[in-house]
Amino acid sequence: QDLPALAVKDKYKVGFAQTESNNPWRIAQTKSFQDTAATCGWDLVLTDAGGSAAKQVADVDSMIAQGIDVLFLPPREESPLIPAVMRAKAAGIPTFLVDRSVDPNVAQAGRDYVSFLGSDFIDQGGRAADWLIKNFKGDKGVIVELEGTTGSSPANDRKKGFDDAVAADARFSIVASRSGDFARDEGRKVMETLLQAHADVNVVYAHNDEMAIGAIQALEAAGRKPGEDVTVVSIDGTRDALQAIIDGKMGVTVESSPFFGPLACDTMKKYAAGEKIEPWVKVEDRIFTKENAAEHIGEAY
Amino acid sequence: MKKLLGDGHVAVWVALVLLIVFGTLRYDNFASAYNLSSFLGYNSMFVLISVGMCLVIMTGGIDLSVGTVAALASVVAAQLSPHGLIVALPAGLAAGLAAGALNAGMISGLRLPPFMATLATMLAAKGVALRLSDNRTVPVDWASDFTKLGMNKVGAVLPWTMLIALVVVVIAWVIVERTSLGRTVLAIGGNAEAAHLMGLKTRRAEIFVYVFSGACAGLAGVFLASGYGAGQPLEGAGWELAAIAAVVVGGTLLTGGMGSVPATVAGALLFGVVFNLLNFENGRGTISLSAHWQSVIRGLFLLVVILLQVRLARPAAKK
Amino acid sequence: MNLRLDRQLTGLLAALAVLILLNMAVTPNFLNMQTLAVNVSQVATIAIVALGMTLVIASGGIDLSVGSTMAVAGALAPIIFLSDWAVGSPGLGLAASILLPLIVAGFCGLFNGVLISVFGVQPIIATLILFISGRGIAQVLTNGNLQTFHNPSFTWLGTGRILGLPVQGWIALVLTLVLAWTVRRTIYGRYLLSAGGNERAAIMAGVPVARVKIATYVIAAVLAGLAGLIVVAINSASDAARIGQLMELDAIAAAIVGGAALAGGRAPILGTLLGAVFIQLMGYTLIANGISDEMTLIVTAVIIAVAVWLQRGRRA
Amino acid sequence: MSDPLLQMTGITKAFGGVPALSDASLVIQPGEVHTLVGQNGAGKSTLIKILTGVYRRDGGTVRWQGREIDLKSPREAQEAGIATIYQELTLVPQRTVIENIVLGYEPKTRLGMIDWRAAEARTRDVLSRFGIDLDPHRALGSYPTAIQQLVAIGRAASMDARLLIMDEPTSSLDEREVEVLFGVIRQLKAQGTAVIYISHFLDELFEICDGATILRDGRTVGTARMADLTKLDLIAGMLGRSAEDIRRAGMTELAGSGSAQTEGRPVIEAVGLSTGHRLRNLDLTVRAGQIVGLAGLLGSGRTEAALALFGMDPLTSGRMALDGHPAAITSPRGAIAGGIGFLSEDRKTEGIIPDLSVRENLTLALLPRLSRMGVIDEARERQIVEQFIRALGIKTAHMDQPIRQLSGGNQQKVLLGRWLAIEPRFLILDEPTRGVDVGAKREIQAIIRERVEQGCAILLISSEFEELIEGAHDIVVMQDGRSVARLSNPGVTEDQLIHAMAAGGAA
Ligand SMILES: Nc1ncnc2c1ncn2[C@@H]1O[C@H](COP(=O)(O)OP(=O)(O)OP(=O)(O)O)[C@@H](O)[C@H]1O
Ligand SMILES: Nc1ncnc2c1ncn2[C@@H]1O[C@H](COP(=O)(O)OP(=O)(O)OP(=O)(O)O)[C@@H](O)[C@H]1O
Ligand SMILES: [Mg+2]
Ligand SMILES: [Mg+2]
Repeated sequence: QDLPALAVKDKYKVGFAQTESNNPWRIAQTKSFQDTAATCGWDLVLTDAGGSAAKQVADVDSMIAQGIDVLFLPPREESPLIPAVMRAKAAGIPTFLVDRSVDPNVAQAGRDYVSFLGSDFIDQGGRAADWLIKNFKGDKGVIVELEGTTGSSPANDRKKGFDDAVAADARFSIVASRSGDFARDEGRKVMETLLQAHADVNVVYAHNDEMAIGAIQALEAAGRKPGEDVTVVSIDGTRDALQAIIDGKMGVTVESSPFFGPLACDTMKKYAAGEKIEPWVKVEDRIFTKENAAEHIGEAY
Repeated sequence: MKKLLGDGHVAVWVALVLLIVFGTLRYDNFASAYNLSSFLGYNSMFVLISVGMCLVIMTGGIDLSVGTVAALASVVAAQLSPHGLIVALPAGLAAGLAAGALNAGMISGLRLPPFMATLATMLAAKGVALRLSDNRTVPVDWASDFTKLGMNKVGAVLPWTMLIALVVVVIAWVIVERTSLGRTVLAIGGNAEAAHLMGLKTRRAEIFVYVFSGACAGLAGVFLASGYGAGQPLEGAGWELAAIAAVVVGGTLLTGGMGSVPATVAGALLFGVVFNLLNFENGRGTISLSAHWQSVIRGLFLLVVILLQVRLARPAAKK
Repeated sequence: MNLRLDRQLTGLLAALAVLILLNMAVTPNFLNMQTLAVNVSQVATIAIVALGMTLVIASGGIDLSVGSTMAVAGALAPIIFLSDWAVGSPGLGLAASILLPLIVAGFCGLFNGVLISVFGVQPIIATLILFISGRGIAQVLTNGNLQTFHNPSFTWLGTGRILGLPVQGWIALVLTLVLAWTVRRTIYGRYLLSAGGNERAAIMAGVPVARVKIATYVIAAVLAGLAGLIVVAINSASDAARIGQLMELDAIAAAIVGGAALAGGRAPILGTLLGAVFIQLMGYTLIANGISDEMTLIVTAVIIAVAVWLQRGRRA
Repeated sequence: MSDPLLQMTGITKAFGGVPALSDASLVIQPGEVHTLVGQNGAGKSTLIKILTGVYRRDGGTVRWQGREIDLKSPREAQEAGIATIYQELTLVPQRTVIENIVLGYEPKTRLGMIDWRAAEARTRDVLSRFGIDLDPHRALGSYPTAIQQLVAIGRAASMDARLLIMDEPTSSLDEREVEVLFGVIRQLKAQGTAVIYISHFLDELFEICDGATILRDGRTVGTARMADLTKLDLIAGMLGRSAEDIRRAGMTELAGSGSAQTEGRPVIEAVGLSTGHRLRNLDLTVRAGQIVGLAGLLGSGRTEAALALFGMDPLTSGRMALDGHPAAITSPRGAIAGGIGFLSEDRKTEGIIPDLSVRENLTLALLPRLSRMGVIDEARERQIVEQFIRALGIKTAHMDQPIRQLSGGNQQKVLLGRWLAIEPRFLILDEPTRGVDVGAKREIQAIIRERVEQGCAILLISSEFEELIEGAHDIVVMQDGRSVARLSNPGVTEDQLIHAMAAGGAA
């Protein structure tokens, strides 16, 4: 194994190259790393790529130049961050990918970087679909899908996971699939419009909770009853979504936790101690429904 | 020397040098070869689009499409990367040229306002990039020689991309300073109607600047694909503003008619240095700036540079 | 001038008519009240911001900071009405949560205006400063967090209806009429067009150009602030990172499609409203008819180019 | 006789349905200096622009050196051998003098690059022909209008054209430069270059031109040898009235504007005015009911003096009193509020708001008085504008026409209207009759006289000696930014004035 080793120290200079800070999920993730820095003995070097993969690589470069000990990297995209991973490796810096991975054909866990900590976006979409298939009562499901930012990997993966699973059930048809840019306002606008064109919609699948909430607002404004005549399923597990579930407006949200800090600290310590790290440290995403929403809302962001 | 720095555009050079000195003194490894070469590599793209933008702005126009055109070019280049640099580079460049020609056609042929014409191209280029790439980033072929362009360096420090960008800068500079075409570019910006009545080939110059800007964006896209291993349909957001800011900080008037190519390069590098400094500052751990504070600081920095420039440029302009 | 503008308006009206006819033919449920309400509610914010943008463009400037100003105002409102003081006295709290953000927005405009007319900074760069920083300030104010709330009286601004149509639609309409009148009939309007048409000549004719420009940026910023409040009200949530994102482009596009010229000197207010409606309706048509996102971009580009070409005045 | 060089026949052109030319023709022989005369708005500039491809004609034919041609752009016209100085200064103020002279025809090195050394040499050559001494590396815009005008002429004259067109080239030149220009024209003529020369200074026409074509309301109404014409014939042709009528009305309207007004109270008193802009030391008093002329060579600082009095340029020293009270005038707005008006010499950049209508341009300075609580009283506005359009004889389709569509002379009248409308106590007129036809010039002069008789104080800056000597009660002579002499009418002669301007302080 030619991965760089990590000495056991009290203090580490740790780089966290965030991709962007324009949504609550990312902000919660950053905060989680900042909080962990205090408890885990990190000097945290934090950068923000503002949504640009190229800038993220440049950010990683500047961290390498500053001589960090460890790199935590949520790669903005699968391919463009490979140079960053490779350069960190060349500089002898162990790298952990967080929440998204890189192209496995080029860079591999255990060889080029230590491990990928995260969940599986495709699986998240699939689980949302599974819940829907199991819990949908009617005999014809007319689905509107609100996609994330066009071209982004979570949007592509969450779409694939859901669409494939739903295709297996003849009751369902997706009548419209449209980007709401992961944002509440945009999700609402798109839903308002689609509702006019497809009055028979009775299922909404949103790639994140913000858009789901926007869709619920649109449904209510149009006089529909989300939760009763329209089933809303989504991904993330935000506080607002859990509240909507408690209020009976939303069916399910598949957790996609942003709280990576503790896991990161833990994994890094194990690695320093010489333990073998799995190439994919899976984050166990829970699923929030009416049954458990109330008990978890306190820990949601 | 005055010519080299760009007449009366001292402020931007002063600011650039001061920041570099500041960074070198304050941070370890700021002036290391590693940091320098990654800085130059990343900013080669911005130098390119800023120079393209500079010529456009000299005519009094604007090109909002540079960012998405670069993204489109990166997709095209990445898709053709298995055929090697020899195919992918010209292909990406051609994509940029095509977009530039489209802009030129709308602006010079149909007489659409540059703002709207290039806004349309901005949207269309993004749409085409997403379409071509099927909404995904397009991995390059790492086995081909395509990535050498973006990854390799001349000597230890100077990336090929920056070298090429500088060659383009020199070409642009010579065109502006020493050719009839370049002078016509400036004349259009000064007074388009007068330039036409003076019998200058205004249409040719107008077409030239948009095609040139498109070509610069296309080349930047090739650098993007080659240096970052992927065609990225979503990259390039906000590049047009970065380029405009670089041009203006370099002392070029948005109303056209005046401007300096070298000072524009300094302007582009200046913004790169600020990003780099902020990253290093965060690493010192004294204050950990959240991303939000960083944007506040960038704005303040821009304010300072602009006010400095206003102060320094005023007496010069009046004399 | 009236004749020329009227001809432009006619072109735009024709384009709108074509779009409406097309929709009647292909878009399901197009002719119903809810469709109208949806479009009105969605166009209102763009229209309100575009009105201010039209004035700024008429002065020969441009304002990139409108989106950030929306974010600042939008972030501030919930902070105010969620504060203990406002919870204690809801009436005053509500008033403050509307007025204070508008005042702060006005200060953003003042900042732009002073940079431009006192320091002589070029508008695109002067407003780029707040474009970059303003959103950062809004995020700092909220620590980047999404603020969600339940406040029916504030939310009315975004979800209420008057005569079956959304409140914000009426606001946009009233503002359009007021501004159209202002441009045509007041000294401010005349000064604005003079300052944008030929600044030096205006100064020499006694036009207080600096004051007029500052006022214009303040008006644009207050209108943007209002739009920010409306967005927050509709969503019952304020996300500083997203409020008003890319709004500057929409607003500029609406103004130019409506007949404004970036060189300044023209303020076709009614045209701007129609321009905003045109852009809104175009988006609606594409979404409602299931055009894919990437095709939407391409089609939008073509339509914008054609629309501008059809009613192109002189070059901007 | 051989083929004429140029033959334009039956040219028609309408702008948005309003005809500008209805049947214009023009014949130019090789090597002749030919003038095109007509009132403001007669269509002179339009005809030129059609010839040089700026506008497309609606009908008619153009033959050039015997062949029918259809030029589509100024570039094509230049390539065919037609060089033009348009009425609106068409140069690029931000660029250097060198560039403005060589642009489009730059000397090249073997590599195809501009040879700046040769360009500078050519520029100096051209400038020295006109006796101008300036820094050719400076932006053209930093020089006064007259210099810019000379540069434009120099550029056109250096193009080796077969036909050189000059649309009001002397409007901002003083007598000395006009002489230099004529020298150049004679030189060109000797080389076989034909010249079309448009000017509202009729004396110039008789001095330099061989033939004339008279245009009235877009129609060619006559063409003749200059030698066969009298001034009266020319005017009569332009105005479409009989020579008798004109003779009876007299030639200049400023003449004999009452006896010397030395007793009126001083409206404006300036002592030792200096600005950062080359105004060194100006003493000036203008009394109510008095016209004070300001004379001086090009660059003597007359315009700067006006700018200082009007609050455009901040004073570095000196003081001013208005109506006997010390006044600090720091902005045009303040000046206007104090009852001062200023008609600038540079109509295009300091006068018109091109997109606004005639009405809106005319009332711009008056607005504060036309509005209540910021709302304009449009009915009163229209009434006032109506009145001025009639009084000044402004030729416009309607008062809501954009001012940029008006001919130059008519734009000037609108601007004069702007200042008369505020009923100023003190009115500064910088070249007020520039580009105004003889008929209108008289009307304008009459209006000025009327205002003076009503007690208005006027500072008249003019490069026309006739206007100064006949019109002004007193003439202040400037040199290098200083007032060096004050001559009192009646009794000032042209020689005296020239002497004072050149020698300074002698009188
Ligand atoms: N671009 C235009 N649009 C509309 N009308 C125009 C335009 N250009 C000229 N005109 C009109 O055509 C007529 C002729 O104008 P032109 O400029 O040729 O007059 P001119 O004889 O040169 O007058 P002057 O002596 O005042 O320069 C005028 O009535 C003018 O208003
Ligand atoms: N022959 C010249 N060579 C160089 N500079 C000149 C020349 N003539 C004028 N200038 C410039 O113009 C300045 C003054 O111009 P100004 O406009 O005040 O003159 P003026 O007397 O008003 O003449 P006019 O009324 O013709 O414009 C001078 O200080 C100088 O910079
Ligand atoms: Mg004319
Ligand atoms: Mg003068």
